[in-house]
Amino acid sequence: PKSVSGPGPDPNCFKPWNAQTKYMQWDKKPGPYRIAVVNGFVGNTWRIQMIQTAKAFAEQAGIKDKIKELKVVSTGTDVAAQLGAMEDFINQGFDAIITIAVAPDGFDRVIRLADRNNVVIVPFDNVLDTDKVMQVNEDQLEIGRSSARFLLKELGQKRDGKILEVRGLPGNSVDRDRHLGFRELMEKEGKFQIVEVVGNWDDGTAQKATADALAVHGKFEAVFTQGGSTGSVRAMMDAKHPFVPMAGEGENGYRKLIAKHAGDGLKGYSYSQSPGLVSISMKAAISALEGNPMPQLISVPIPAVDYTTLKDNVNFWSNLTDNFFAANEFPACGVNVTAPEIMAKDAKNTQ
Amino acid sequence: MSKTATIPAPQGFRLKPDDKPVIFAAGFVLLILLVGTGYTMLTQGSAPLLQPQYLLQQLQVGSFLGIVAAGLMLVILLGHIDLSVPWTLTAAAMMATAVGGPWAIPVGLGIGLLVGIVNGLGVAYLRVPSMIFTLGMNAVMRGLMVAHTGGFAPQTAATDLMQYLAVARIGGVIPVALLVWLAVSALVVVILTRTTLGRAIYAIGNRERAAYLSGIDTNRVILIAFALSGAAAGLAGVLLAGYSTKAYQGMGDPYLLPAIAAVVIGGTNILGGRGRYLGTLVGVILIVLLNSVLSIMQMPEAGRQIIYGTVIIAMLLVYGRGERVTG
Amino acid sequence: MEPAPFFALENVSKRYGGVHALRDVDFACSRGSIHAVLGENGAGKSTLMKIMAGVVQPDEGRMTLEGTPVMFPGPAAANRAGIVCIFQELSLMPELTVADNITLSSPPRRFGLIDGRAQRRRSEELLARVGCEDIDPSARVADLPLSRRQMVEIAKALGRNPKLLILDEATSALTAADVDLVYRMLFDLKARGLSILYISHRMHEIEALADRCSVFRNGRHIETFTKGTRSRDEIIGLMIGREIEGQFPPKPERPRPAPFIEIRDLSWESRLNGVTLEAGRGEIVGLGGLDGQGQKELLLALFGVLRGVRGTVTVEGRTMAMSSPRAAKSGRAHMALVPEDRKSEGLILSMSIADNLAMASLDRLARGPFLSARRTRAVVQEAIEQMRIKIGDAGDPVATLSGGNQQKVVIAKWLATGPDVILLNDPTRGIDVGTKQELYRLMRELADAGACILFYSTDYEELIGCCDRVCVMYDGRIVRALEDEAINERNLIASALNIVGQREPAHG
Amino acid sequence: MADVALTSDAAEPLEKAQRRRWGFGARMRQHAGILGGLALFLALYLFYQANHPRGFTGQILIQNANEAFALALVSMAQTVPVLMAGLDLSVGAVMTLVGCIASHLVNGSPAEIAFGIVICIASGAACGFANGCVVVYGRIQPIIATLATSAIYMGFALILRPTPGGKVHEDLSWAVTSDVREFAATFGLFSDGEAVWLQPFAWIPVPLILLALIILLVWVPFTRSVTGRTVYAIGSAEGAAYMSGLPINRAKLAAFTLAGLFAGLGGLFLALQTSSGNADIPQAGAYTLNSIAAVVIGGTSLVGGSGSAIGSVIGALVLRTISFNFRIFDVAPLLQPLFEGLVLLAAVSLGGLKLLRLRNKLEVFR
Ligand SMILES: Nc1ncnc2c1ncn2[C@@H]1O[C@H](COP(=O)(O)OP(=O)(O)OP(=O)(O)O)[C@@H](O)[C@H]1O
Ligand SMILES: Nc1ncnc2c1ncn2[C@@H]1O[C@H](COP(=O)(O)OP(=O)(O)OP(=O)(O)O)[C@@H](O)[C@H]1O
Ligand SMILES: [Mg+2]
Ligand SMILES: [Mg+2]
Repeated sequence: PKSVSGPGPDPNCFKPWNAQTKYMQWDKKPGPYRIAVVNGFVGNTWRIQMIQTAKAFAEQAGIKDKIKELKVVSTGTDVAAQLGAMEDFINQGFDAIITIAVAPDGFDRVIRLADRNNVVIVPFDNVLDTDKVMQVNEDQLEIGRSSARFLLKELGQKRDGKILEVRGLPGNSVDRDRHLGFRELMEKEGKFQIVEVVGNWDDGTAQKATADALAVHGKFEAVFTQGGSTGSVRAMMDAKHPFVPMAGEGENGYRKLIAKHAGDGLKGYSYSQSPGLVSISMKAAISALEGNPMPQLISVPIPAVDYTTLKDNVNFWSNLTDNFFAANEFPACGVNVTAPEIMAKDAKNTQ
Repeated sequence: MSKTATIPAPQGFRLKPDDKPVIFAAGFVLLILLVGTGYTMLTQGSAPLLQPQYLLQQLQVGSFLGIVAAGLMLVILLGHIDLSVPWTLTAAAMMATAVGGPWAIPVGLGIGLLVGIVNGLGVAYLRVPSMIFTLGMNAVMRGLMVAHTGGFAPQTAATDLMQYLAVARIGGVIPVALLVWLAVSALVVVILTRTTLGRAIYAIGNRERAAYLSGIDTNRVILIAFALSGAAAGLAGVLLAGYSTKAYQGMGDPYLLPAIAAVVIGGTNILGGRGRYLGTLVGVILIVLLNSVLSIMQMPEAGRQIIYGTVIIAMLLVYGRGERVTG
Repeated sequence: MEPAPFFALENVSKRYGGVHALRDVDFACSRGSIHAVLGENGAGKSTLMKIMAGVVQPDEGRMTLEGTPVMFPGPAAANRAGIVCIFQELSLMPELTVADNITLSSPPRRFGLIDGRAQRRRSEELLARVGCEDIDPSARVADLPLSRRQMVEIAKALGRNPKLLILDEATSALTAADVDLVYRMLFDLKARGLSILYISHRMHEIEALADRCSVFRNGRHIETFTKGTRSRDEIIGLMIGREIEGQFPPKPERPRPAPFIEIRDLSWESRLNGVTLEAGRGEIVGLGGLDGQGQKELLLALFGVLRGVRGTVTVEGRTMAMSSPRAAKSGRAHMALVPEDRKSEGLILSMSIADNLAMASLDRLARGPFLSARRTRAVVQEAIEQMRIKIGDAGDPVATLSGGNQQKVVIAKWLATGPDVILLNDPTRGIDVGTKQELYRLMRELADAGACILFYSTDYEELIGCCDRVCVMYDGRIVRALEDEAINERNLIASALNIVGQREPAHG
Repeated sequence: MADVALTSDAAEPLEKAQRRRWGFGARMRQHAGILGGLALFLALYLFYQANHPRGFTGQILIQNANEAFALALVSMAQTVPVLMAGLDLSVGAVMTLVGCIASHLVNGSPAEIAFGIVICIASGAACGFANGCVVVYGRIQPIIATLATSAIYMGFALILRPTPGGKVHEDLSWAVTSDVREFAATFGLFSDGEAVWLQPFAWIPVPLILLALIILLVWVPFTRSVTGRTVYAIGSAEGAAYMSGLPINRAKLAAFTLAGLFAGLGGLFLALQTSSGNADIPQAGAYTLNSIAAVVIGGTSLVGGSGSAIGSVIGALVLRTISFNFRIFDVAPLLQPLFEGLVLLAAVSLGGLKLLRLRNKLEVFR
């Protein structure tokens, strides 16, 4: 791709990360296109929802006729396998490859090959430490900051006491960025004692970790749980810990709990790293293949709600299961597959 | 438990060698508590770790691991291993919640039992190394659950009974989960020390060929042991779902290695034939407390890993050493 | 007359925990002679050998090799000094090929790497030296019968061109024919000035081979004498410290009983080719012949261990399925099998004596799924008394018993099941005279009590001594059945080699 | 006189017995495992190639070789302890640790790179040696000892790479993950790989050549050495091996060290391939478990004594090829894990078929 200057099409969907973000342009290709989604780890709800979304979005009117073939594979947590799969799809002559990188580095070779064959690679969610490809993500630092901002607001004048931070998967860049963003504000704003435990973005682990922290530290003024937020709340309820302001992920279960207990003090904030990102990535890929100049780093608006803005059957579903991620659609991008549409399907239309 | 002639003593000593693991592990548990307390003393100036509610809470959380380990021990005593625990547990939990209602728990246990039986068939009758067959089963169960969630959007809310078993406390003090764990433990102890099945398990673990020629139906014994292990994993899954009020993908992943470690630290020979349940019990408590204290001390992942490894090696150096080969 | 000692031990002692394996032993052996070491099970023979071979280190005492003091930290050191031991528990690697085993410790090499062809050549010539050209060097040892393995073991030992060769019951499973090969090899080695130590519980072997004999009794060196200066009974007296009268119990004079178990042309793979034989209650039927002629397979087939067995077995006229040991044990012909290798098949060495004794009768000792501690204790007590097993505590690992007593445990565990048909696979291997005599007596008692015994042995003396009938097997079939007077050494060997009867087996 | 008759006749029927057993068929049976694995691999792989739009071309070969290399080496590593009837659960961790080291050291001037590579290989071997020491001197069961050490190695890896990253020399990275021509071109060897004599081999992927070299220069000599032979002997009967005066401890240490070395080489390649290091615990675990599967599919017996690292390489290739096929055929994405599991289960269960041939049930127990 050649480096060009913006602006690109549809700026409120393909929003450049910041002013410095440069633009890339690929040679125009005639559609319809063959697109591959190379997923890494499968076997948690988020990934499953993501895969379902990808397939649903490919069927959506206005997209359907632009996609000749959509292939989705999951390579497991093995970078070699993921690289192999991507290279394979390049060799098979696919036009675009959407991927959640198993690791933020090591794709140089694949990127070289992709450029040679004029294939568009779009990493999202777990993005790469490179500016050689077009990437799609939410601003993880900002997620951390916004959580901090919310908690500070809810804490009113209070600027001391203990804060519980339940972190995600150790060593993962998303975990790192959210943490840094959060600390940046909290440490600037007040002299809190921030207690840090590891929750692996997993309900059970988060629940245990929270329980331990509560057992030892007794009382917290506020809680920030990167993922597995439902677990953290459960732990507080089990320990009869009073409800306190809390920031967390977008699991439906968490939002249900907020809606239920906001009155009792669970003043909750719920951002969402949405599985719907895959749709935007696909859309961006198509747009790039159509020869439009695209921002190298596309910043997707963070779909966040708090206890004041929660609405049943709109941004959470009290009658559906806890596990899926409530924010799935991005109207600004014409991505209209809602979570229930995805997660309340039955067998036949998943094939 | 006391008169366990089944547990061989290399050099004519009697109960001593198999008491050692229990004693040392118990000692180490105290050490962990002291270290943890030292830390809290320095940081908060209080000693919450020594208070009953903390310990009871740990036992409650530990009971899930404990139940898994109890089942796994039966298999390890045979000289086999069950790597399918993680997704057996998950599958049991997910199917239980998917069915819901009064059938939730029976279905959960049933799934565990079923997977266990398949494992048993593969290991005993096809003679595929358990290491591998259960690994494959684990992959299959994961595949099934992925397809299940993706395909059927199953209900994932735990029933009230499941939640009661996992989190309720009798008189607000004794966790029900702990009682379930104790019940399972009692069962395993009886099986190992008082039944022909137990005797056969030890025999097979020591020398299957001789057991077979003594007219023991070794295949059947292996099948039963794996079935029990599966059922235990299933029960743990049901409880765990109750604990976090829902079943979800991958909930079983954090249970395999700790369970193996607990069994081995408890003095059970990984090659089978030797080991007593009390050791496993203490081993579980050790692992659970170690985890909790490390998490409380906000130990970074790297440190955790290194400490785990070192603890296992240290414990085994104290009492887990094999005989020197001399013919 | 007395040749100068080659290897000498002076007041050597060895204790295992409480047990005095050896007490203050002086022992010497000299070049160009075959020196027999005799003694009961647990007398200390193997320990002595293990010390000489560097496997165990003595607690006290000195060893001198050709006058210079030596001490061996391990077997490797002893080997380097030219001392090679064939251990009672064979030291072969079952998964490796014969060639690999024979040249294991010092294989022929080219450019530092093992030279497969040379290795094969070397093993072939070594096998030839022990007269076993028939063994394919590239066969896996696991696939050879025990007797062949012992020959391989001997070839392996020769391969290290020893100055002192120790055979610790190395011939316990060999048949007359193989033993004869070994004899000639040993005489040949003696002629070349080697010093040879020979341990065996078989008197006639000692008499045929030894120049000098040393007798051990519970850890002490009792006496050393030149062969021929002591009668057999004197020697046995020295060994077990008491006189034993007539080794074999008298055979009853009675008409042949009605058949209890009838075997009709039993065939399996190519190892059993239509075995037909019947035995009645109260009979001891011997299975003779060279080792590896299908005797073991016959016993295993009856016990339900083999798949795809053709032919019928009827018990009291009812056909019985040979599906599994469990079935054989609990079926109408309550069968019991005392297997070939007590250490890997008969016992669970690391479990307690009590557990081993109860092992075969678990379901009879159980109420529902639960074991009755009381019944178990009773059965164990009875077994120990009936067999006169010498033990400290029934809770000790059975590994702490000497082989003789271990063998008694194996038999006792089966007697506890009250069997009607008892299959014995070479039960006296490596058992001392005293114990053997007890076993013979026991067998006869069981027979008289109505059991029906099939008794395979590689030692024709005992076939002659205690069998009512002997069926000699050759190439998977019974070529000759010998009765009372006809049971003698000549007939046994002749029919074993199938010299009489059809020369060539019918099938290809 | 009678003796003569006796011996000659004694030998006769036995000879027949031997012949019956030790024909060509028996030799084949000794290698049945590895042959089965090979057949399975060829079937799966040819199927994949035949159905690939660019089947049987250099790129596909390179891409597959790159993908398989690390797993192949880790599987070779796993083989050595397995031959001794022990498992090494730390191979994945050692691979990861060495990868992280490489991501720090394998960069800069040729000298620095060479130094870095040496350090990587050395530290892989050192990890293996440490395992060996715990097993030999600590007398702890290999499977548990390595379960523990793997945690420790992962800890070190996390210290070296708290978050993924690092850099390795780009040209080197490109060269070892391409074919011979590219390799030569990158380093300006053999007139940039255009030398006539080179053309016949120009298409061969570098990883395959490296693999072949490792097998020929390390594995084959090892099996033909006394130490290597001792490793087999230990797996077959440890006590007997000791009685035969074999150097047990030395062999065990050597075996684990060799395992560490192979795993380290795998890690080094992974670092080159991804030009970074990543202390990824799940990935390490996945490699370890896959290596065990590969060893078994490759026909090595988990009870020790028989098998070969070459078989394990084939086993690794089988595992990889299974997932290759998902890229060709339209399998519902959410059913892929299920199929993968089923195929794996089927592949390892193939061994169970030999039971049907088994005539003596006792042969089951060994
Ligand atoms: N490894 C050991 N541990 C404990 N005691 C032992 C050990 N080896 C030998 N002993 C003791 O030493 C005594 C002598 O054993 P040894 O093997 O020398 O007997 P033996 O003469 O070889 O008997 P056999 O005729 O059965 O071979 C045994 O009775 C036993 O009590
Ligand atoms: N672990 C042990 N503890 C105590 N004693 C032992 C042990 N292992 C062996 N022994 C003793 O060593 C002696 C020899 O043991 P071994 O197993 O060699 O018997 P054996 O020589 O096979 O008997 P036989 O010669 O009759 O076959 C036995 O008398 C036994 O008491
Ligand atoms: Mg002996
Ligand atoms: Mg002995």
